[in-house]
Amino acid sequence: MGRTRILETADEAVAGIEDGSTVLVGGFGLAGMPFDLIDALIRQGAKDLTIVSNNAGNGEVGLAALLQAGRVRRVLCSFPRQSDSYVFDELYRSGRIELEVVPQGNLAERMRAAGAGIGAFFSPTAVGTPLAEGKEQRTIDGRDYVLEHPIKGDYALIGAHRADEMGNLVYRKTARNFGPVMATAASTTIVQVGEVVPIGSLDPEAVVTPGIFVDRVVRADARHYTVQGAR
Amino acid sequence: MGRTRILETADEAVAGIEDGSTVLVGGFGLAGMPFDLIDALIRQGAKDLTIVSNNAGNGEVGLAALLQAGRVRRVLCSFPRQSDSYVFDELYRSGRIELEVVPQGNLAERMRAAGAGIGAFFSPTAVGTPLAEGKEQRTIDGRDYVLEHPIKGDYALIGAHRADEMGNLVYRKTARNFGPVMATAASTTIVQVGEVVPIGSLDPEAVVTPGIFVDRVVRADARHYTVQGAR
Amino acid sequence: MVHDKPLTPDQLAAIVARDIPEGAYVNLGIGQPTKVADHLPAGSGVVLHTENGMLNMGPAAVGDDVDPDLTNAGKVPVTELPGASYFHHADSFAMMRGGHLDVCVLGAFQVSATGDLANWHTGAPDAIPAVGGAMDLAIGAKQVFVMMTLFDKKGTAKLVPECTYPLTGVACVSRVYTDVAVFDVGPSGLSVRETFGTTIDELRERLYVPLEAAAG
Amino acid sequence: MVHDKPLTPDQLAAIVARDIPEGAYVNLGIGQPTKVADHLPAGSGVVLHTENGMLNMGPAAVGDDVDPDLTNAGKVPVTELPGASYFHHADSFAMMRGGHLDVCVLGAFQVSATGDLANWHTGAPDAIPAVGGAMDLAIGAKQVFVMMTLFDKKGTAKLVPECTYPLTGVACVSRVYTDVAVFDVGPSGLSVRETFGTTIDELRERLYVPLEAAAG
Repeated sequence: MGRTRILETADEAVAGIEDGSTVLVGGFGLAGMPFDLIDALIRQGAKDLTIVSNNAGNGEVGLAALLQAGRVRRVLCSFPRQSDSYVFDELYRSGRIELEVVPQGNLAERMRAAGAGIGAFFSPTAVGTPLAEGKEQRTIDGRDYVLEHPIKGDYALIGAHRADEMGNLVYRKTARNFGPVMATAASTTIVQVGEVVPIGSLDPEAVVTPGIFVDRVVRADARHYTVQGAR
Repeated sequence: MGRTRILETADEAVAGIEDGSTVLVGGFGLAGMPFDLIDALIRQGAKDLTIVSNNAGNGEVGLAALLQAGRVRRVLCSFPRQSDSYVFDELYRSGRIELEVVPQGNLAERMRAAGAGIGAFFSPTAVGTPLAEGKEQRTIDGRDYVLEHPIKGDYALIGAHRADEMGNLVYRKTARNFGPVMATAASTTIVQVGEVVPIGSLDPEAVVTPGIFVDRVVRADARHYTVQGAR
Repeated sequence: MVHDKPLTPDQLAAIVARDIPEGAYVNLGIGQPTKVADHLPAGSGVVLHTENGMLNMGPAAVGDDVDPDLTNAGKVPVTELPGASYFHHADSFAMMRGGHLDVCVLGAFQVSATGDLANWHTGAPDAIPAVGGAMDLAIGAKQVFVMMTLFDKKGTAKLVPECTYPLTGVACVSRVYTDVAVFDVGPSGLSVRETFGTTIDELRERLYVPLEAAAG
Repeated sequence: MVHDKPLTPDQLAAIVARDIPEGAYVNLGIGQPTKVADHLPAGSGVVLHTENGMLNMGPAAVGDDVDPDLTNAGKVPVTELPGASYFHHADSFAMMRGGHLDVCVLGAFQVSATGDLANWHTGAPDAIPAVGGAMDLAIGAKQVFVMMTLFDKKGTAKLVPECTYPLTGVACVSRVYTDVAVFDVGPSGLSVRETFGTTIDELRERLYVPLEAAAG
């Protein structure tokens, strides 16, 4: 049913990601980060990547490891600087990585727009701040807005709790974060889940990401790192 | 917890709706239509209303009864004409009601924008058609779009399946339709549900409308009318 | 199966069903397109979307299976297949507008040589305008298939140089399935993929649009 | 309780908590504002939002309650209260941007006399810019409360005629809670609601902004 493929290994799941791709990477800090997919992407070797993610890596795992491997040309994120973002910090200060800082809500809404076929939208966030400089502004009904454009991914790598064999997804607690939005915003969405269950096992009322948004699924044990840092 | 009030009667639930209000009314045809709230609104007497709903009433129940009572000045909907929309048809042909036809997806997205604080958005729907006439157009990345503005309600009347005592809502099957969007788009959201359950009874992962969007809840038996008409 | 006569509505539905890729996500418009579901082969893996908020919709409900909370976009009671999911209208139309559906099958009053679609309004001055999801569907899939008779009851062609009825969408139709021929709408114009009981030359005589034979 | 000395951080948190209406939906920013939760009275019915996708967040998790899938916006493990709900980031920020939260409590580097907020960047040229949800929070509630000391360690006022640090939001702050006074930001300027161990006249001497006494 549908066209979601359930794969055996994370390496199969990330096959074909081209150099220069824009990759949306789920997770808020470490919660919901698709560690196995990122590790497989490092092995796969794609380089010159643009990464869209809320943060720019913690410690030396997950996204930080991808950055450390020198595969990332550019990062769009809301909060690169954290107590343990030293890998990113070093790359940035030495001019080896580009950064576009996007307010967290605009980041989510711009990806939502990409997935929803919206050409652009007027957001009240960041009006009058340095992050609105150079952007079109408009007053609508007495309030000021900035025009924001979609962020579309070639690939999304996200983590979820369970998938059924059609690719329907449910998440767990605040690890849901960017996953459902990124799944809609990428041409190819690749998901690692804790469990793959038979079709009919998920409550149709509680499916968060319908399988239409999911191209590849691989099961992987959750790896948890609790890091307390600034957002 | 929160500020949702659980009320005993539909009459209490619709108290205070002013003449001239814009009221978002849930339901797709009859599925999800909040019959008890509409009947109470008829008794309550508010007039000169602007109604936003997908259809303009079926038979002589629900929305059709409100129209028949002469309380509605203007309707925004996607599909007024149905096999059993004779109440609306008669009012429209005799010039006693105004109509703005909005494509169904733009109707949903414009309410979503109202609820999400988006000032306006570029939609590809209706480009080059009579429904885009007079609207601002723009080509973005080679595709044409029409600028659409939010539709905000003073009140939303919607139906849901269950509410907990904080106003968290779940829906049932395709009766979900416009409910979750309208709940976000109105200053005051009033909900009729089949059942009110204690706090903690709903799965936090499966709540569709969080209680923050819900002002008043009343329990009412579902009334079902199966009408087969054109959409 | 070789068809050497104009197709019946059921035969036409079967031809459309044949061309829907395995595992595709598909929205079938109200009316004739609904019939396509009956002709999808077992195991096609096709998943039906209904814009009122559901994926993996099943066949029409009968008897005790009728549930007023479960209808399709035509408000006809339907059923739910395993693996279904429900979502609200903004999410449902975001799914369409965002280009996530593979195929949408629609009826039409007219289709132009460049793929413009007219299917919501006859332009009659006394008609009550009603668009529903027609304009969203027209731009809401990777491929938009139209199903219609090639001529109306008076013999007037519905595949036209330019639509005379009010448009539903511009350059949005990818393929036109009719009772006598199937047309691809491409950047260089219309090409005929197959004919049923007619020939390209006969079609050229009756239509006011340039026609190529499809390559391959 | 009468405070005749500057407030400790905990006393300030208690004052803010006192002013949050019963049943309000509230987002508490990272740092000092988090403390406000500890001072909300039992039965206040206040529901906490965390912008990483949750309503009815509970206190910080300790011991076996720590769940890496359940954190607040500061990425600190927290707990879930009965009646909680989870949602994705676009829905969470739509909830804020759409004005559905009653109160947001934020820290600040500077607040201007017209309610401009600076709390994300010191303007230092070598700083790595990082905004997180600060700009969304600044415009994301019916009322935005700022909590800060009125003066920095060098004695420079943080309530200023115009912010010198890069802005987070324009005219977005409704009230400023400090260790020595609480200020309302209104259309006609700043008014002093209460003072702790100081007087309006003393404040007028140390600040470069016009101050009114609050009415009533």
